[in-house]
Amino acid sequence: MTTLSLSLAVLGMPLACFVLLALAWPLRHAGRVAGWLSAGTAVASFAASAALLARVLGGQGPLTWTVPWLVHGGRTIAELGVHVDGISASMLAVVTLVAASVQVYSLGYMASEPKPDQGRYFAWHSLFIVAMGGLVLAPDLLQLFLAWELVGLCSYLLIGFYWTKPSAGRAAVKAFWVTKFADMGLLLGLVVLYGATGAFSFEQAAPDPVTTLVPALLFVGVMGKSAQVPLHIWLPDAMEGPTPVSALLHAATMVAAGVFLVVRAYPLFEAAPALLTFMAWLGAITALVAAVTAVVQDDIKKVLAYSTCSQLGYMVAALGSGSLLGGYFHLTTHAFFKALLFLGAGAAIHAVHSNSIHDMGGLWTKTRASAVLFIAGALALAGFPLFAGFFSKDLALEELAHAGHWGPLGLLLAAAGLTAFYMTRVVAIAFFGPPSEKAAHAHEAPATMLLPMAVLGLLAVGGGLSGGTLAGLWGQPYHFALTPVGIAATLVGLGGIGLGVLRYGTRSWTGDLLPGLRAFILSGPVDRFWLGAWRQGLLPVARAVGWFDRYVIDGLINLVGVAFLDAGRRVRALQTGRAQDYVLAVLLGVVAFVAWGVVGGAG
Amino acid sequence: MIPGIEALAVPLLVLAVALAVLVADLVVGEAGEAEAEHGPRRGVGALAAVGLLGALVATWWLPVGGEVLGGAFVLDPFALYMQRIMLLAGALGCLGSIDHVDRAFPGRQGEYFLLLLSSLLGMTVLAGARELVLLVVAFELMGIPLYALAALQKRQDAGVEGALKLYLTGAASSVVMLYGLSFLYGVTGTTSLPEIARGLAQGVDGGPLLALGLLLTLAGMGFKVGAVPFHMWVPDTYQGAPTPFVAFLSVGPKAAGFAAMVRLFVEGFGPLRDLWWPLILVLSVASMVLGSLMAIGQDHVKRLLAWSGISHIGLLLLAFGLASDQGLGLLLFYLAAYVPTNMGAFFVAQVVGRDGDDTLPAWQGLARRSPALGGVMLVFLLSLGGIPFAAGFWAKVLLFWAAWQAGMGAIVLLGASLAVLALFFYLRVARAMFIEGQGGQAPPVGLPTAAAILLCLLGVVGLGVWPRPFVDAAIAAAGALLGG
Amino acid sequence: MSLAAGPPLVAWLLLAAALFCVGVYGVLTRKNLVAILLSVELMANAVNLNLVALGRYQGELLGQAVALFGMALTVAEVGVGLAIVILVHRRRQGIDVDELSGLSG
Amino acid sequence: MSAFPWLSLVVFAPLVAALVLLFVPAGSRSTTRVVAIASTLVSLLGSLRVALGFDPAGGVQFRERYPLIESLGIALDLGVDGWGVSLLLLTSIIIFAGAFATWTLQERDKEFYILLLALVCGVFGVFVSLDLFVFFLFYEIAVLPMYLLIGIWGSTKKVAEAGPFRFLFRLLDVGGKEYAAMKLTLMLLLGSAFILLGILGMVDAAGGGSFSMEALASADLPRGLQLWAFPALWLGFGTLAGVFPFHTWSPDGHASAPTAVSMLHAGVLMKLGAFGVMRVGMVLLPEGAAAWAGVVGVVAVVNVVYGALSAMRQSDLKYIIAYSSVSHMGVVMLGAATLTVDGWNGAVFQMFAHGLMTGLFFALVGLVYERAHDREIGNMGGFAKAMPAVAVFFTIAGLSSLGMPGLAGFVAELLVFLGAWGGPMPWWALAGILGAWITAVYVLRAVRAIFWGQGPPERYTHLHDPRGPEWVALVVLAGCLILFGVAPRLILDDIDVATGEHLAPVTAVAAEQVTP
Repeated sequence: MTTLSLSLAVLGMPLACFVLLALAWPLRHAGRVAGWLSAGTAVASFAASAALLARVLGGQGPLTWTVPWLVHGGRTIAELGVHVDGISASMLAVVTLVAASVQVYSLGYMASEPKPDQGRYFAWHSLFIVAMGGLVLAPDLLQLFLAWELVGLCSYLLIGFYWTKPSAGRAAVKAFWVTKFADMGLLLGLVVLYGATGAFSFEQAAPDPVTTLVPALLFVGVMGKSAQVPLHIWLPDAMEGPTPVSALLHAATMVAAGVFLVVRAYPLFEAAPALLTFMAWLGAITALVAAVTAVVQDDIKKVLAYSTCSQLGYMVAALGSGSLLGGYFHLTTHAFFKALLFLGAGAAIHAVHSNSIHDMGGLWTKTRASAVLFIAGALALAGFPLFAGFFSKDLALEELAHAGHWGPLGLLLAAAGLTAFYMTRVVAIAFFGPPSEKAAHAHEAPATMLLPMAVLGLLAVGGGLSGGTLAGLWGQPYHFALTPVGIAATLVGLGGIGLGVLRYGTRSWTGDLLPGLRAFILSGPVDRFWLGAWRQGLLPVARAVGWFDRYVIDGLINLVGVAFLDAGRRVRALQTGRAQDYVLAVLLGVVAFVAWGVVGGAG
Repeated sequence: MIPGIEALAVPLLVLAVALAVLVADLVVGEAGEAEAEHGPRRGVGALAAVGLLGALVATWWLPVGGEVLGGAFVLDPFALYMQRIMLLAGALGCLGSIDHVDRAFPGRQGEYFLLLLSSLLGMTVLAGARELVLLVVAFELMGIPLYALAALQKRQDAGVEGALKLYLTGAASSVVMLYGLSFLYGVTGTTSLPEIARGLAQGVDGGPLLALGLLLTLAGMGFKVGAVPFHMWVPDTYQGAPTPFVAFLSVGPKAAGFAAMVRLFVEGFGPLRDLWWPLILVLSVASMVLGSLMAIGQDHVKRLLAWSGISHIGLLLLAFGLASDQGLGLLLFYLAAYVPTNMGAFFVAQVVGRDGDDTLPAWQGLARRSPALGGVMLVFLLSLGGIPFAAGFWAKVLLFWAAWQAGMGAIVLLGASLAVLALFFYLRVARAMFIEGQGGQAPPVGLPTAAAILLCLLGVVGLGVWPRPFVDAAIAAAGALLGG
Repeated sequence: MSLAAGPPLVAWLLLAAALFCVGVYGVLTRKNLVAILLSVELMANAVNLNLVALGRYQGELLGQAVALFGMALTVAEVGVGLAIVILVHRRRQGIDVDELSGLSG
Repeated sequence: MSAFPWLSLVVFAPLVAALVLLFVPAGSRSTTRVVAIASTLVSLLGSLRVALGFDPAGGVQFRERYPLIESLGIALDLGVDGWGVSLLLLTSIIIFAGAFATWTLQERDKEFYILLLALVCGVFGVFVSLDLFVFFLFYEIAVLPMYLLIGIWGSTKKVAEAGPFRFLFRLLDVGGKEYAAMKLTLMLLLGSAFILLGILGMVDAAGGGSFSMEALASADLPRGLQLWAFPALWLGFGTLAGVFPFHTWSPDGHASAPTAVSMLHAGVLMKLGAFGVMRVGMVLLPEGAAAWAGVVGVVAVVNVVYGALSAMRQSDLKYIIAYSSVSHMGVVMLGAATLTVDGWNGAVFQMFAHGLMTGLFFALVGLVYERAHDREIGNMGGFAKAMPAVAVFFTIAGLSSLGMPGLAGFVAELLVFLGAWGGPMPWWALAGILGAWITAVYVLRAVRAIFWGQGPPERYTHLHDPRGPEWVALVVLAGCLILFGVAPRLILDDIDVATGEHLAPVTAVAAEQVTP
């Protein structure tokens, strides 16, 4: 098979599966069969992309294949196709690996759902692989945008999977609105880019005077999709979706699309140094704010969601420091361990039928395997030495230091400590806390769930070793070396873990850090800000406009109509009915005629 | 044998039909009373209708261009065209009257049709009259029978009142016109229109008296066509008079009036165009505006059609005011489109209002009671409103086109806007027929009435789908008049 | 021209106009239908006077001939008018013009 | 010339069917439907034949010419370019689907189909006419049947009396179907009066000998005329295209109209207006277009945002969709106002895409309304349980309207935005994009309110998915949305060629204005 057909196969198999499930409703309604089909194609997809990655590792040069899509005066202005190089091949492998794991996991996790719903679930998962694959393989920004929107659609559909639940409906719509709001920037960025260059290429920087404008607009889209403050508000709500969905879309892959965009379109961003600095700061702020928020959550998925925000902040900050590899490396490892964490959380939720970590107390004894895997993920996230997150976080921080962004670096270090602290909190309460009633009857997850977790667990532990390979794919040098920054980060992480153990594990310390802060965070200040903008801004404006249209504009039009009716009514008084008036009218007409004759004759 | 008598062929044919009707009525009148049968009585009307239709067909074999009575009467293409329209109106009028006359005025069919035919005789003479005295006589020959016909429903207050109003305004207008004509004669010293035209062309200055005469005459003409402010009799008379007669009244005298106006003002006093032309436009605008506004709130369908007719007169006057061969041609075409449209509408109104109720509630649910009648009426309404594929569309739009080319953009704008207003009241009728009301018994339609309605429909649709021969013929007729 | 024998043309025309106006006044103000018809007749006769005067001014008989036509026509017209008045009388038992204002608007 | 008259077939097949239906007995439901659907099928196949046989090299094709009134230069002159071919196709798809969507109509179905088919004849005629007089003739035919269609088969909606003009409400019976029908008809016909003025002015200025568009295009009309005739045509056609503030017929009209009529009206008739502005106004009056483009664009932006905001405020399902049409037609006009290749391509494509989308929307709204007898989305909820397919199709339509890639609406909006940035005022693009976001807000809100959540409430006992022929409408429309969203070049290439032809004079004028 050629490289091209391999890459097309990666997209084509899940697409075929989606179309089949969408159209053949008996198959979809069969539930499990649909699941196996979908998971099978996902695994096949992964196999294909692994083969693709192997080829690229083997020295295969970049490959671009496109078909024209839009024309302008007979000239093609947009193309669809695939672009295979080190970045896309590696990202594609990550995406398909996580996707395949999650789908296999879902076979177990979703087994108790009604059959048609299972079919629907897997159909959308297949669609997601197509969309995400299209995004990764995009040869230009336009296809990236198209796929970007499609993954947004999948996100909307999957968050709203339990559509009879009002909260799920709200969360789905919210996610769509917020990301679409940000996408306005992305779309406008594309438009401006096209206006300046006549194409959608991400290879070359936008010319003056839009050099900074274009990447800035693109970055607005990134902020939405990758949940940067203050547009992160949709991500915690998105946890309304089934947990595997959270693992795949809202932790590992889709939310990382923003980071991927910056990586892909880096020539554009590179030309705007001010924007890069902004990204470094914003990423760092996001990382810290989200980490702080994660500390006070009791819902295990919410903790992980804020953690995702926080880690995305790391990536963005790393990109802002000018280090593509820093951001991208962390993206990769994060994909593995965060997916693992979610799947582990899913296993726990599956066991106790509750999201609250307090309901999970004592699961360590009931579900040992899951617990071990979850803890491995948590350690990776906390940046425990030699776990995957350790290496990638270290690289990101090193690069920030290298670029001289000391402010963001400080924030990120603080966030690193908090990360370790809140993960310790979760582990301590959920697995080692006092046994809860709900956990009493917990059972270990089935093999379909454990196997994917094990795969991801391996990567979460050992994924940090892939740094060199990744760098090689990009043709960049990478050598791990522990610098003072790395040591500081490690110490902060260990400190966080230690503090967590003291606070929640041994309970030898029961104080409260900043007591007022907890209430403030739980009140959701950013959410309230947007809610206020919605309730006091957009809705009243819409109401006013609607009212204005119905009662003023339309009223004016009606007034014209009534004016004629009224004129018709009034003028009817002229027709008196008296015969002599009729004759009078004739004679007045005559007089008027003669008067005209006199005037006209004079003139 | 008078030389050139064939020029008078159409009036003579009408006269022959009238005489035949007279004789037939004498015969039938006796037989009818004895046998108390409707058939023979209806035969009188049928004879009139068939006779007029025959005359109409016969006009295609007439030699065009003849003169008679020393040039007082001419059969030029214009006269022939107008005579055809009049014959058509007369034939349709007779055909559509048969049922109604038989039902409403049993035994008086001779009276009715004779009066109608003599009025028609006056009209056909008018079409070719190029002499003032002949003009006056023909006018009165046309007008006086109309008074009588309008008063035919003498057992109804509305009938008598409408007739009286028609009569009073008519008599006053006639006198005013005569007064004006007396000045025309007095100043020019001749009653021959071509001679007047020649004199004017040679630079004879008529002075103020001539202008006075012309304007008085114009006022008199205004009554015949029913232009504002000489229009006030129109709705009342339409309401009171027998409906099939109104169908005839709403088109025949108007055609004749325009024929006379063309003869008098274009052929005779064309050189004084600057004097009368602005007044025509004023009449036109006034008629369009007032007619449309008055029609808005009308619940009486005959009155509604009356006011809408007045606004149509405004458009016809606009065409007349153009006084170009295209403008006149379109005036002729407009008349051709207007005759079947308006008559058809009145014929349907007659069927619907046969119990004496002509208000909109009587029309409710017509489309359910009788889909055919409802559909046909809709076509007539759309034609009146100028919607394709109906004759009125071409008439309206082509007229606007000609007016635009003559530089009257503002009036076109006004007319086009008023056409929208007009659609409002036409659609009110459509609404009553199609949207409101319930089903029920279809109103009975006699065979002659059905035939008349069908002919009108054919005319409206035919002109709407294939207007070309009619447009070309109308423009040719007008061109011959102006060129000659 | 042979107008020297009498008053000038203008005088005749003015007389006719005055007569016409009297007729108009009558038509507009009389309430009795017969009186209104008479007033119409007055207007018609003003026209005839006008015709004759102008005919004489032109020095030919055509004017008088036309006046004769006019008279005949007026007679016919008034005849029909009277018939209508009779109808009115039958329906209303009166001939007041104001009673006939049932149709309006 | 000697070739088969495909365009005549497409245009007049519905009219012939309408005439045939006149003579079909009133009670025979199946015969009525067979005749109606057969004629729309003939038109659809004819359109497909035209579209497939269309030479991508461009120019006017499938020309037919029959003189009507030679002395006045009026001819039945038919032909299509790339624009016409796509809109012809759109119309035939919509009417084909529409004929199926009203399958269940019970009352006076024969009259319904007669009027509907007559209307369609007019729509087809406008898209293929090359003679302005005939263009106008078909235009009027397309407008008028609407009165009865809404008046007879429409539905009435109570509107709360409020605002500065509250005293008018009872006088006019605001919200009633007769009110809506009359307002629609009169406003559109008033628009056509302005169109007539513009046309007459143009033809007169060109010498008055011919109404042929080709003759006018080469006539070099004087600037003074262009400066007034363009706004006349813009307002006239714009009324039908829903241009602010003359759009107010549209929400009431569409909300009151029966399903197939809404489909056809929002789906196709509004495009007639936009097509007129572009094909007659801009192409034949390049100087006027260049001078007025700024105004047209600003008003279009108002349309987009204002329409979307108004839609947000509505709680009546039909009104939501109706206002969304106002907003989306703003996108068309926005694209037109840019006077750029992308903008015009996008505008025509948006006509096509919005036609399919809104056709699908109204078909679905009709289905929902027929089963629920309710249009208040506040009363609904959980309908997806009882009518999952309707929910899916509704979501597809909604996604297309908010510009989801993969559906036709996205292509159109993208092109328009691309053009807008290169147009007279770049910020239009931002406003257009904002409109798309507000669309996402109200569309998804509606989807959630109707289909998601607990429910459905107990009183809705007759909810069920489409049955039999109703499927045809939904599948055809949704399929086309996806097909043309994935492969826009199926028609975009033809549109693009025609745009190139039509835009050349406009850009030439614009260049002239810049150089001195």
